[in-house]
Amino acid sequence: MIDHILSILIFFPAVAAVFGFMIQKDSIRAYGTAVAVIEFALSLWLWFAFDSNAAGMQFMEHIALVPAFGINYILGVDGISLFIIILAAFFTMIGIASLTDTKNVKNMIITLLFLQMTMVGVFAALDAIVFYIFWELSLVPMLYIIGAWGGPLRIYASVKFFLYTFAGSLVMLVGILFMAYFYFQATGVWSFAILDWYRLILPETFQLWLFVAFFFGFAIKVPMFPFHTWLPYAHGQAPTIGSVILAAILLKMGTYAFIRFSLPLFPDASVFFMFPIAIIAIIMIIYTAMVAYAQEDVKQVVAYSSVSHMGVIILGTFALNVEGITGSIFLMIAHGVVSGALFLLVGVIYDRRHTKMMNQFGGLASVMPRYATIFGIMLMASVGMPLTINFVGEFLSLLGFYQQSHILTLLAGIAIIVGAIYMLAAYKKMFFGEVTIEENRNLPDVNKRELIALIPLTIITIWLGVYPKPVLEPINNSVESIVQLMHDKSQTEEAKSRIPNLAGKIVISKASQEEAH
Amino acid sequence: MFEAIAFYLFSFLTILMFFITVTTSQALYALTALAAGMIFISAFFFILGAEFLGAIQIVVYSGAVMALYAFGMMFFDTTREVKEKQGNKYIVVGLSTLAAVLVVAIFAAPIVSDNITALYPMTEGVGNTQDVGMVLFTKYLVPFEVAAVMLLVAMIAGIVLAGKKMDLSLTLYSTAEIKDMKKDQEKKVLS
Amino acid sequence: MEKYLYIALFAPLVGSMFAALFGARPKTLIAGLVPSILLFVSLVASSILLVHILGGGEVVHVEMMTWMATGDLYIPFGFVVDQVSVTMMMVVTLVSTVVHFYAIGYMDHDKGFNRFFAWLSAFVFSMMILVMSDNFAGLFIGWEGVGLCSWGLIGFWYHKESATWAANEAFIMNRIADLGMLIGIFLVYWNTGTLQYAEAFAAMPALDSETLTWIGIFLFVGAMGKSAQFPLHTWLADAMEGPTPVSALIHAATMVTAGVYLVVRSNELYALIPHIGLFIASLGAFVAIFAASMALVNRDIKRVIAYSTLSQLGYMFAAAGLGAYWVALFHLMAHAFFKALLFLGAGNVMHAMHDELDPFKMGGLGKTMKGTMILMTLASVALAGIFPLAGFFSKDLILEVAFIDHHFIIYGVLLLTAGLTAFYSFRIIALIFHGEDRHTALGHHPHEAYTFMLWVMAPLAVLAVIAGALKGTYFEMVTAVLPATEYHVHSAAAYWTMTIGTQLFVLVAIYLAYKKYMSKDIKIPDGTSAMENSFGYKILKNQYYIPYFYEEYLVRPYRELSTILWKQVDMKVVDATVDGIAGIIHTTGVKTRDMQSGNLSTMLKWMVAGTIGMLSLAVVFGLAVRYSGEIKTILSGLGV
Amino acid sequence: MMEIGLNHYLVLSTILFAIGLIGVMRRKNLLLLFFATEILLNSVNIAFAAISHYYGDLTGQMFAFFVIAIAASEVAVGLGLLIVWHKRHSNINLDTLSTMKG
Amino acid sequence: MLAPVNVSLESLNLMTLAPMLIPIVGALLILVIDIIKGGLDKTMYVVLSMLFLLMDFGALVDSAAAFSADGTVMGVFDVMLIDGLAILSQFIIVGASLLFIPLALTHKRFHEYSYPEFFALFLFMISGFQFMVATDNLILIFVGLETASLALYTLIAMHNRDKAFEAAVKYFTMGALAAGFYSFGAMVFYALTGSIEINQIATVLAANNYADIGYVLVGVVFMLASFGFKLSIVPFHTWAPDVYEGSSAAMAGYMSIVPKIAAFVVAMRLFEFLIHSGVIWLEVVLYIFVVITMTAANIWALVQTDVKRMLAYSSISHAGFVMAAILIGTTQSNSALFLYWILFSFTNLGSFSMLWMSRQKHLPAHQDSDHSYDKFAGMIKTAPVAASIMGLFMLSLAGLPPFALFWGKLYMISSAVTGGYTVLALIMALNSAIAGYYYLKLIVYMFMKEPVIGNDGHVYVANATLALKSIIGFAAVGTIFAFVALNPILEFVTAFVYNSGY
Repeated sequence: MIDHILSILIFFPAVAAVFGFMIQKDSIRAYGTAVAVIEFALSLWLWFAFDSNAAGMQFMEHIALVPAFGINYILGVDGISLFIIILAAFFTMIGIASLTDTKNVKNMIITLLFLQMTMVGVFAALDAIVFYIFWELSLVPMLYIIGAWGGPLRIYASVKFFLYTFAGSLVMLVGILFMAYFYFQATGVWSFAILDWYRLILPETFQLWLFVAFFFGFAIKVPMFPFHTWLPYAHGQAPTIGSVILAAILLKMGTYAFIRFSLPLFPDASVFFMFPIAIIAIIMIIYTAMVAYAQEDVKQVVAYSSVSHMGVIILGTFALNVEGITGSIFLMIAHGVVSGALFLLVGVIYDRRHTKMMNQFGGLASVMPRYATIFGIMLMASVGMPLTINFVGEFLSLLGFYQQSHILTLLAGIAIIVGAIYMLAAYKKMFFGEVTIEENRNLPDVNKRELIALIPLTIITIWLGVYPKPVLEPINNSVESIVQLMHDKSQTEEAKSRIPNLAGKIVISKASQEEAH
Repeated sequence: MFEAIAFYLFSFLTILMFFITVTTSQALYALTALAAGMIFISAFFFILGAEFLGAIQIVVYSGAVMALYAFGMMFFDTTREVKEKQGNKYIVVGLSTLAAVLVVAIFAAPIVSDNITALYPMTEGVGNTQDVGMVLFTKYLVPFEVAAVMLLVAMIAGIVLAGKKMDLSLTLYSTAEIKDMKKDQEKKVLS
Repeated sequence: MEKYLYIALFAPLVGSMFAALFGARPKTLIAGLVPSILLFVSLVASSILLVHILGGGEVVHVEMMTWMATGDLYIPFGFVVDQVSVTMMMVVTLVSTVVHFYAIGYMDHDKGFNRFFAWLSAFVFSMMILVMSDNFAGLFIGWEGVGLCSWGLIGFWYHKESATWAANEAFIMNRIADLGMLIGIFLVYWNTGTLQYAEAFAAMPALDSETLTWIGIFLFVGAMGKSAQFPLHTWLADAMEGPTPVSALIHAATMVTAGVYLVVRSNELYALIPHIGLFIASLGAFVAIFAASMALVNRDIKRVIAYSTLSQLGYMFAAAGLGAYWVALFHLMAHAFFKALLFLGAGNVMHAMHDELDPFKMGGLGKTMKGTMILMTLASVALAGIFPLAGFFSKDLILEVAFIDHHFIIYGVLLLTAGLTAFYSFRIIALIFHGEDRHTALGHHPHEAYTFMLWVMAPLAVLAVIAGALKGTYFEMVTAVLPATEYHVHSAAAYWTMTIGTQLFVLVAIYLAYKKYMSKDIKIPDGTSAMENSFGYKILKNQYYIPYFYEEYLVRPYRELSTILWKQVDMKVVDATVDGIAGIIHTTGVKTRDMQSGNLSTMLKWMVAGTIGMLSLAVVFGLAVRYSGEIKTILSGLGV
Repeated sequence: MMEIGLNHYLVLSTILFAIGLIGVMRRKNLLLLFFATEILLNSVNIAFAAISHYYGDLTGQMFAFFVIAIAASEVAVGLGLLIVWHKRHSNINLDTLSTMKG
Repeated sequence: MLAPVNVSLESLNLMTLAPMLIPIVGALLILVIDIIKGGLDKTMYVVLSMLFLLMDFGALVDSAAAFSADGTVMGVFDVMLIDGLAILSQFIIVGASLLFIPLALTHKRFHEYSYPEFFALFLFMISGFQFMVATDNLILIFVGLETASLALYTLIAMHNRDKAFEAAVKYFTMGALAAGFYSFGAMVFYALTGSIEINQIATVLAANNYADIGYVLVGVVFMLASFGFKLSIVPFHTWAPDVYEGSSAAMAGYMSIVPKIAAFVVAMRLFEFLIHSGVIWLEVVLYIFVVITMTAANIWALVQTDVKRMLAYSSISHAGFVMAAILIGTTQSNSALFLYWILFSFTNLGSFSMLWMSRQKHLPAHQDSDHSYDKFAGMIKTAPVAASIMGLFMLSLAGLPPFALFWGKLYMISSAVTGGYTVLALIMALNSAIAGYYYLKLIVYMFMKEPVIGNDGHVYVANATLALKSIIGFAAVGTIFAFVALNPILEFVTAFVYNSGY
């Protein structure tokens, strides 16, 4: 059983969802919760069984799918994917558990379970095509969730979300096919297995093109700066649960894919594009932070803020050293937890007032103190207060990239300022001041069902902020192996110098110091 | 010499006839012109020593096809003048002349006819008809049979479309109506 | 010893959490008492440690657990109690204990009582982390922690717009500095490969001076933020929106001195880069006089005290910058005592006057509030640096330092500042306690604060008096880790002239203050008097127009730019492009669908047209092939 | 010029084909339009016959033969369709069959 | 005097005719039965034709075995050419027909099915297509093509509505023009090479290495025109939307698959050798056609308001997509063509059957066409299962993994990549993105809009019978679990295509 734990993790929710059609409407919620809890338990079991000291893939599964064309069903986890899988299971669980009363809740829960299948699948897949399948498939449930339960603009938002990402990933598909073709040319056999591809060393020019092709797919998913406009719509229109999962898990697919594909497959290209991408990331950080500051809708603030944070993640990823990449992966989890929580919190107030406009609130701190407290904690986590989960990630990411460029890191560091600005401004607008609007006078404070979701998140936020070791360690091991792989594969001098060689411990590249001052 | 004269004469006539066919506004003229053109074409066949083809041409076209068309004309009573509001003439004329010019421009050039081997050469001293028959029933047996099928299809199609109460829609009738429709059919059969 | 360390560290946290449990409830005394008592426990523990250290015991250094470890980076939760940190611990725990007990009385009627203590103890905890950590990361935790707590406490009365605004301002300004600090930390890590003080400083001499300079600068930027040095000083004055105990604890005694602590802590670094040290000193001197000047005219007790705090911080930086780290630390300690005392006194006054802050609307309070008057006067004397109170020993020492290092400009500035300090301190003393009664007219009926509040202030008063006497032992202690540079003017004559001169100067200033502000005809200024309209006064009153400048040229542009970026750029450019592409495709469809007119004739025409199109292509191509040779020659003729 | 070669016939058939095209494009009356299609096929037949004559190869005649057959059957089906249409609309002008468009 | 012909029956190997003869026999049988005893119910004829189709299928299996044993077979005076392409395409033709014919068993009564002739013509048509693909003799291709087309026109017309007739007439007229083009093209090739057998033509042309390229091009042009019509390549596509709309949904689905695969095979036979022998012109023109057809059809499909019409345009676009295979002309691409078409037939037949199942006899007031989008608004609420299945087909058509058509697209694009047509590959990918929009539009209507008042969802299954349901179910299962069968199909196809030298 433990050998097929990943398959079980992937397909258990799907099967459960199919059976879900038979369940009677009123009991579907309980059913969904039960399934999600089991799934989460399984994921915890996976963590328990996971050997944190091993760097490589674990629980590998291999089933021939289309051997004639080198497509196989290959699964496996390493430290990088492990926690995102757990996070996915976790969020689905609390998402369903804390699901507020929605119209035809049955479809919603079934959809969520399908969505979970795709999410786990993406992070567990080790075959490019299987990865692509889940990657694309994940769009459909989200499309439905946004489109069917969303706000007034829901259809526009959902279609935009779908087509935008779909177009991007089709370009990526071409890239995948090219990669497979190069592998075919090199070895004479078709293979889409990522681990096989890792062994392939491409000339730099090929790398550049393929990098770009993959980049489109990933960048739109992340979303990176010029391609980010679908996100505010999707978040703004989506129901709470939708935004939560979108922000917590779906966005992470992009950044995860960068680490899984772009870096190890195209080390030279990664180095070549490091600075352009870093600059894009910085634009994301500052620009979106400013846009977030200008928002009037609190949900949009959170939405843009997550773009801003994704910028930091990207930056950490392209630090191309252990600290940075580990940090970025940790930040993925952190941002998942925090932004997920923030969206839940926005949902809480939305359920009460059916508006998300900040000027409709004010002085809530006195009306809903518990709510204000939890919001405050999450807010502080989101601005990267030490001893909260976010700080570890941001610190490591920035620290990592500092080795590559001082100036850019300095600019990126502005994140901690602008982040504080928009978050505090939003908090001030919502919670501080006198209660001006009558409806707000006696709003009920957070109820049990909401606490079910919020308390665990708060606990995680603090716990992993104080003691990130259990998560950081497995990530670190896997990342080290990837960085080493990149170093060995890289050909250009530039790359060799930028990507640390862990065999002989890290040497500070003098070059990067020169251009700092 | 004679051949040349014949060629030019008949081509002139054919072109003329067909031109009338496509231009005249009198359906009757068109029909007649078409028939005439067909016959002139058969003349070409005779010139080219394809008597069998020529015969077929006259029989099928000037006989069967023309008869059909004539019948059709009567049916649609398009005998009187047909008014066709024309779209942009220039497109029509332009396109077709262009086509002619282009193809002619190419066809004016002689064909390099090396490597061309007559697969089914005409045998000397044998009537064209026999010759054709020979090839037709060996090499082209299958196409011939298929052509037969095709004609059958055409026949059935014609019958179905023109004959069998296509004017009333069984789709929209109720089952009852169809029933008594069947009944009085049987009556007809009995009486 | 370690258990004492842990007690000292975590007692406040426990207290904070305990109070937090009652967070949402209405006032419960227990929620105030328990944290205060726990703080006292922490104080005791710290003193035990102090004794231990004083007794020449070895430095207590514990490593609780790993925090972050990845790649080569290894950051533990490590705590060290050495001579420096123990001093800070003493200051922190002592002052905060006092403040806590005081606050039980002060916050008596506030409905946020419990919340207040939760925040306050949390602050103490972070401050302890800050001072006790044995690495930069830990320091940063505390650094941010105190920032957070000060945010919560400044904005404690969150229904007040000004308060929340001040809170955010403080937080954000600190954030700006923290970025610098963060960068400094990165630099330290990538150059020394560790963040532990010991290893890092050990590795630093090996580095090239340029790198060190950058490290020094960035770390100091961090310090500037916390210690509200120019140009990041504006938040401190605004921070006075918070409850007075908060001002006493955070914005006088402890948090704002964190910057000084940092510089002192990294003395080994700054010792390697004297030019930066000099810069720090000059900045400190500048801030000293700069703040003092603003304090001269301000009509808000707390703000006056705040500015004086600022200027005292200037002194400390001057000292630290000049390499007299122990002096800086000493002044830090002494200042903590009397400044806290001063603030708490001001708190009493505020209570009495129902949060009236304009001294001009008071006067003659001495009759009703004798205790407070005595305490505040003591504090002011100490602040002014009159022998034999604490201020004399610490502050004049700094003057000497400047003098002896031949930085006469700095010396002059600081000397002048000393006079100003005396003047404005006694200006408010005079205005509040002496002279005409101007408040009954305004319908105030002042009353003395609870006696226990006065009693808890007593220890501070005592220390403010006797702190100077501890100088010797203190010197013995800290010089174990800090450079032990004795400062003695070469000739006794010079020394005496200097000291006495200073004293006289200060006394004159005090006299002037009294003379001016005890006179019978003090009116509540209404903006008519000549002085108020004088240019200099305006400038000082408006704090050199710096807040105005920030508002006009930083905050507002940022806000407007953000709106533009959202409304114009993001919506109208980036998003519009995406939709535009889709739109183009769609409109093409709408435009071209007429091709399908549904008319058979058109369809046939299309078919023929297509064929013709191909034919013409074919002809072109065919000709091209047939006459390829000629074409080539023509092209070559054309020189293509 | 007086010597009639294959090209003459090809050109002739092309011209006839072009005439056919004109008819196909300008005729609005379906019956007359079908005439034009007949012209197309016939023009090709001439060419086939000519080629087979000049190559001394019977295949061309075969092709022509089948083309005639096809033409005939097309006429049958076409007229059938026309009749049905005419029964319903009592005209065979192709401008009337444009209910579907876009 | 002519020498008497004597040929041994073995040399004729008449078995090559078996697959084509079976449907003919069936058709004749049906006609005879009708003459003997009229007024029999349609079910009998449906089952009968299914039986014959099954026999046909069996015969195909047999010849497939023969092929894999000893390669390509020529038969009956070398007119018949049974190679891999022929067998594969016949498999598709017969298979699709097998899926199609049960659709006659609707719950409502429709005009055409009350004629036995319908089934007879249907079988004739199939045999016509089979002849068309199973030879390289232009005459037989022509005759087969016409047989099939004439039958097809009639079948469309027999739906017996104004639109049906209009469609039939349009189709017929353009077909006649296309026939003219075809014969002209054939004539040119004959004039060039004195032969009308494609391989012969190829050899001769190669022998005098394309001396008079002009002639060749003219021939190619006219051939392209006529097959462009059959394959609905822009701008010869104009018939497609109207004919699809006019004819019954089932027939439309059928037309989108069977005639095209037949035409594809012929096009493959005819154009591949030209491309390989370096007629750059053809390559360029095909490139243009492929791109234009894909893109333009997609763009037009965007703006449709009727689902069936949208599907018509979409299948035009798919045809263009597949046309790329002929342009690329590698073994991989050709096998990709067949793979794609097999998968496509599943999905497309499925989606058209869904429309067919929801066909009303009378248009409600709020509907302006048979299958306008808003007819499907809120379908998920009223008929969830049907909506899900329809959505499934749409996603598959959009090329969303892991549904059937994704694999086709995958393999096709991959073949473009390996064939060195990078830009083309990108264009294909992006076109799938555009296509996503209109497939999504239907999903949006079905899943995200509120149903029209008084729509109880019965309308979507009004026509449903066990037969239709099972067909749809079959298609759905095929669409979802395509990846299971993918490997065998791929190997089979590749082997056949490769062994027949393409």
